[in-house]
Amino acid sequence: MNLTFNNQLLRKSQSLIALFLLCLLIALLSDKFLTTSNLWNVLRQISVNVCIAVGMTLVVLMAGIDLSVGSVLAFSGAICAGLIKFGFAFESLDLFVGFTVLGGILGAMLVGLLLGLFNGWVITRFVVPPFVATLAMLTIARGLTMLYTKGIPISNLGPGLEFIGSGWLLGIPVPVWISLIVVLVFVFISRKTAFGRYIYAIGGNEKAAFLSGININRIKLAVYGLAGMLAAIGGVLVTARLNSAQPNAGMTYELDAIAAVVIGGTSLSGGVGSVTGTVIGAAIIGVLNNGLVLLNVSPFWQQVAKGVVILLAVIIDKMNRKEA
Amino acid sequence: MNLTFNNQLLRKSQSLIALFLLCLLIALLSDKFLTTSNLWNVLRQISVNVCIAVGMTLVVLMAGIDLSVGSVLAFSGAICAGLIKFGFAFESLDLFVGFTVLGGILGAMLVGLLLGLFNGWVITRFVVPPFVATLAMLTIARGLTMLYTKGIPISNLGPGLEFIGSGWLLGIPVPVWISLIVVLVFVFISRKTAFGRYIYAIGGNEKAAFLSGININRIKLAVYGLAGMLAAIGGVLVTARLNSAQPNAGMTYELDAIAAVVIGGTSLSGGVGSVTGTVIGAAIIGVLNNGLVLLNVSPFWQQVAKGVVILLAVIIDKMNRKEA
Amino acid sequence: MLLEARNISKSFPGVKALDDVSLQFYPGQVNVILGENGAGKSTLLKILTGVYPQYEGSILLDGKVLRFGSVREAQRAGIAIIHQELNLIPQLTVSENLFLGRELHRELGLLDSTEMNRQTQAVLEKLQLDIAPQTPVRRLKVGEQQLVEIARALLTDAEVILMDEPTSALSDTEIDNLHRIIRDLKADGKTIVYISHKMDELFRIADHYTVLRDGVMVGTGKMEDTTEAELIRLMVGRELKIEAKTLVTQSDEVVMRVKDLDLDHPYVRQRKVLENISFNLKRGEILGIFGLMGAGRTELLETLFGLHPGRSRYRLEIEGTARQFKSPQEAIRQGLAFVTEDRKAEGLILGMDIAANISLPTLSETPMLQPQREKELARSYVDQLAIKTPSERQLCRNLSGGNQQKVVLAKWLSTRPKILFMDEPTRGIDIKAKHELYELMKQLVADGLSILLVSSEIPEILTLSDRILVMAEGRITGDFSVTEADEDHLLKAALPG
Amino acid sequence: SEETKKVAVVISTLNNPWFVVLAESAAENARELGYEAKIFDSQNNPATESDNFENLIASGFDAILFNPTDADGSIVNIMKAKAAEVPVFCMDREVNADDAATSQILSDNYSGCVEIGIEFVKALDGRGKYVELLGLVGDNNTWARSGGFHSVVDEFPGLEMVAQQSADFDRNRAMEVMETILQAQPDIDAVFCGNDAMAMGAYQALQGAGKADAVKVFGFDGAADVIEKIGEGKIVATGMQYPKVMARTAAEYAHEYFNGRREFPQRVPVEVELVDAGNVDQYQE
Ligand SMILES: Nc1ncnc2c1ncn2[C@@H]1O[C@H](COP(=O)(O)OP(=O)(O)OP(=O)(O)O)[C@@H](O)[C@H]1O
Ligand SMILES: Nc1ncnc2c1ncn2[C@@H]1O[C@H](COP(=O)(O)OP(=O)(O)OP(=O)(O)O)[C@@H](O)[C@H]1O
Ligand SMILES: O[C@@H]1[C@H](O)[C@@H](O)CO[C@@H]1O
Ligand SMILES: [Mg+2]
Ligand SMILES: [Mg+2]
Repeated sequence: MNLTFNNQLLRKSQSLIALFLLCLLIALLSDKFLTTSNLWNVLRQISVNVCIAVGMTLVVLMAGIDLSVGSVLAFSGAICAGLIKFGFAFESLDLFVGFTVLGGILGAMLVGLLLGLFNGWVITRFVVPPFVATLAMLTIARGLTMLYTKGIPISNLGPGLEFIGSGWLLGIPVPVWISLIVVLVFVFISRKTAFGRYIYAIGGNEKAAFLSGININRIKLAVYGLAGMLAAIGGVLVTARLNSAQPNAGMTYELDAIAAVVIGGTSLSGGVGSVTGTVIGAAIIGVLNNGLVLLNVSPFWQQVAKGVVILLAVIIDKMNRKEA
Repeated sequence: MNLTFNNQLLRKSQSLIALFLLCLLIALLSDKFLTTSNLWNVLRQISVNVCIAVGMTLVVLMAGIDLSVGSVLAFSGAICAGLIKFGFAFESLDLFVGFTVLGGILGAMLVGLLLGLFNGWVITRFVVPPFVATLAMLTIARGLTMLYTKGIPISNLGPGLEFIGSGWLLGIPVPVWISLIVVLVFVFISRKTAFGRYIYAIGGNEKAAFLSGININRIKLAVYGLAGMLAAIGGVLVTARLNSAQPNAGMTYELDAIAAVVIGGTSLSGGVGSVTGTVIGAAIIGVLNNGLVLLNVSPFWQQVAKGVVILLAVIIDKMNRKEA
Repeated sequence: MLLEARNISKSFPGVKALDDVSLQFYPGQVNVILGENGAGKSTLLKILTGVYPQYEGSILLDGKVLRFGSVREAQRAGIAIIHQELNLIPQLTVSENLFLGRELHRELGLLDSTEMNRQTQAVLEKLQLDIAPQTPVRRLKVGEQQLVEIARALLTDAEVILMDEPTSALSDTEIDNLHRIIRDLKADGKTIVYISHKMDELFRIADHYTVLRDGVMVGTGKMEDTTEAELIRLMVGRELKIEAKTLVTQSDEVVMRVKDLDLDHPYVRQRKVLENISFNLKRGEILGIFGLMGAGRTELLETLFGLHPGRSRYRLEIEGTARQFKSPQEAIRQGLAFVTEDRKAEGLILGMDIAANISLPTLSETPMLQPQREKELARSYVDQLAIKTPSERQLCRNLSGGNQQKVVLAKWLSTRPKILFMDEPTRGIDIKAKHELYELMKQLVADGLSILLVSSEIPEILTLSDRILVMAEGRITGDFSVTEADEDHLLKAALPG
Repeated sequence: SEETKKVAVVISTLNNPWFVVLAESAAENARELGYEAKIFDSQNNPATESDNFENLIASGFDAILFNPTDADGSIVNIMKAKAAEVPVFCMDREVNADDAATSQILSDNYSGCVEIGIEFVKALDGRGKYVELLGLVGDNNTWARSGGFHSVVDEFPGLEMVAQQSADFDRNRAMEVMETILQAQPDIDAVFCGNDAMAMGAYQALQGAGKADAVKVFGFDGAADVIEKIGEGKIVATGMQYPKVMARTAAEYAHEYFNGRREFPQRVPVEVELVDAGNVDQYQE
């Protein structure tokens, strides 16, 4: 009992230490960092990455990867905006369906789920490596977004959606609520349910898991589907924040999500890691982005700094863990 | 003897069949495809990806990955241009060194090598997963490029470099010569030398390779260094072709290179694959890009089509291999 | 050359694997190291071959102190090792594996494949292993791979050859073969260090023994001056009594009926891996399946467990109802369980703890995890099977081989199976754990479980089985009741052709 | 010849709505003039642009309406077309060569931003703190615009640039970066943005922080939503570019080229017009 428990605690506390050090450093250099409004700002800005990265965590725990999340985000965001603004017309049937904001959001989530399930289907049915299957989806979903939007943003989506992007509820920004709920739900799923255990088992040893009677394909399908759905929630958040769906939304977001997962201590070879670790990873990236701008670091240096900090975070983490 | 030989032949012939079918399809739909000038076009256009993808093949054979090649390409390309145009000034020593075209090229290759070695050092010394280490380098090298160029292209590099990008030699475009030499050298290295054998061995079973007395770290270092150097050759080609170094050159080239490697039959989990397979993979992507343009497919549909064809190529490959 | 270890100590976090061990390995002799799982045998060998460059104490070769900083340095000093775990590159060919790390070259640094293939062929012939040098290792079965490992050590011309359980995956014919080669090496004056849990072979081959217990050397001497019972006492710390199986009269109720089972070859069309297999398994019976390496025994169990639905055809009845399994999940639902051959690759999730591994097949009963129930379940098996561990939350990776095997067994027992498949269940397990396992199996069948036991160890098959099937080349070639079976009969039936 | 002529529209990127409009209207104009038209996306990459040129020359296009990725890097590509006797008409962005393209119909980013700079100084009365949001740092329009703006504004020591950050021409990035800048610099007086997408993002951030009235926003492009905001008095000014005019001119030139005209002015500047509260009604549809 003690050993694993301590280990998990330790593992998490490593990333927490990195986060703490980063915060300390920035706070020493800028007195604007530790203000309430800036901290809400950081939390709101990481909410999209948190949603995507939680899905990515499940995928990576299973020793998979999902490169398509950024494009899926863009497509679902566009669908959300399109449904709310234009509804859905079956021209042949001469039927028109209007959508409420909630309808648009659910529609987007459904689309994300379907694209994710398609990833899962290709991966399980044709044994295509996840890297390739989702790389193809990265291109396909981006193309679909361009086709659906004709390359032009869909804007002015009304106050309902705007509230989701920019509103506050009980003193907390709505996007933060949403990402919080996502985190709680998936912490629960990953730690307390058989489904969660299966994800770890598949990542730990797929063959042994299969021989133990786990329906590997079904779990994989579900996980890629969920990753797509979470990307879609990210898409809704981005669209709601701008009150406009941008066709090029979400570009390279997969890299930020994977970085959050890895910095948070989840192993890319599967079986080891946690959703809470990923949240810390996303926070590290968010704080870093925030700090670089607060300190007005030149955009040229920012990229170098970002790369170096990611490296350092992972190396510190590794070294501490080895000693422990 | 026969078993392996046939297998390798088979493996390669799968991708060759996919390439052939694709060519046939395009040739049936467009009579411009099979013209001499168009085929030279295709070969010249894939030459950069071939160089990068050959390096990527070595890395992937070793069960690694290198996401930084696009940025390394940009940085080395900029260095090449900068050296040729401005030389190198040690201000403190009041020393100025001018560079010939060859000097610039060698300088760029050295820079690519060093960045690649840095990747390898981080991966071996700190046991950072290659995905993360090279993701950090992707950001860092892009930042360095921006810093070096100040975000502005370096242009008008003279006829010498231009010849490398656009000249012909013995009836063959110079970039094609260069990629051909790269391919021959690395086919040779991967098949005929102990170093090549060790790359496969590490990808097949790293622990076993270690226990056989192979100096894993040295091989990894060398391979990441070579991958960086090959990216630099790609950078020289891109710069020479445009007679201008672009700060945002090479963006997302890593994805094209990985796609070529995988379509060419190299397994992302290492140990299986070949440089020649990658060349075929690069050709498939090049022909596809060329064909989509010749066939008048709209740019948005092109993205969808590209994703679908990559999926199909990998799936066909998988299915044939299973039956065989 | 005389290889000597002086005052060697080695610690891993939380474990003192070796504690001030001093011993000598003599040239021209087979020096065995005995000890329970986790006693420190492999650790010692790894120190001697440069795998662990950090240790206390010193190594002497012919009186000269050496310190190996890497595997390569030990190789250069003339020390070769066959590791306990298979260490081959599956994608490379036999020849490529044999020469890995010490390739032969032609001019210009080119690999000399022709010469390497020639030498490979020669050493394979010496081992009477009928495979082409260019066969990829992944195509070989475990036993053949172990022979390739042996071939690799033979090829080096080393003066000292360390063999860590080289016979764990070999059947008797191959073991005899290996022993013949070892005798040749001995005659050449080479120093052989040998580890095995198979007591009978030790008395056939060894000259000198050393016993380790919990990292401490507890005894050493000449084989001719000792007895099996004495060695066991040294290893285990007490006497072990081997009980012969008391024949229980079982019911005649057939729990599993297999008829006309065929399995196609995965690559070669028209070829069959298994053909025309029919047999019955009764309640409370242990049905042994004997065969030489590659006879198809593993594949038979796999097919019945739903692993090859695409290429198999059979009629199967479980307790009188016709069944076809398309996945292990379906097989498990009908009361089957499968202790697989390779516990690390197929049996366990090494990065998970004992409790999580045990509960894995039964989790689907409820969507929510029940940590308390899971813990109690694990606790009960840790007690019942005497799994040596500080806690049921210990990661399986940190357990010794025997204890890992017990966790696999516990996992399957927790599904309350009617029929248990066991494929080489005692491979690499020390003698004490083995006997505990035997006792357990007897108790389980007494409670009404039926067991299909695949084993390459004739004594094991003979002690445990009520009835024995023999397989050769994918067919059943013999069917004996335990009273009529003996070593000769079994071997004769197992020979192909 | 009798066959319908084929016109290629090679566009620097379709990843930005402004260019989508430019490309679509160029293609539409060409079609209205009776030609076949196809759009090629260079993905902001002169090397991809090279591929596009080679491929379209090989497949027999007769003219190119061209929006280059780079002033220098694109010259080689035009020269290839020239060698194949395919006329090239540049739109919006120029190339640094007078003997390459048949004609260049250009939006003068630098001068446009000089105008904005003048308006900026006026609006702030020559003193105050401001923020600049740059476009993609590797893009030449980014620097042309920044350069034009600073050529004026830097003459006024009372104007202090307290932050200069890139937001990649992207609305979402601009909003996030602006949100963060406002934490560090709560009392700024103005923001200059390298395009209108960023101006919208910055405006949204200011609005969210309740500072939309206190901070003056300047953009560039003349995008519809920014024009609307200028009409409402919420954004101060933008530089109106005329993508549709440039597209039409380029298409018409190609048409005339096919009909035999060979003499074209090398540079046809399409002026960037300053839009502010004073003249915004002329631009609202
Ligand atoms: N890399 C390691 N990290 C931590 N503990 C280890 C490691 N390797 C071995 N041990 C521990 O050291 C002890 C000795 O292990 P070793 O492998 O030498 O046993 P062995 O005698 O070879 O057993 P077996 O018969 O099961 O092969 C065991 O308690 C084992 O758990
Ligand atoms: N990877 C493979 N490639 C080709 N043939 C195979 C492969 N695996 C198994 N076979 C075929 O299946 C037959 C049975 O192999 P299997 O491993 O089931 O034998 P076994 O009796 O269980 O032997 P072991 O004691 O080694 O487990 C072999 O003779 C071989 O022809
Ligand atoms: O003005 C346009 C766009 O607004 C832009 O985003 C970049 O460059 C252009 O020329
Ligand atoms: Mg051992
Ligand atoms: Mg077997």
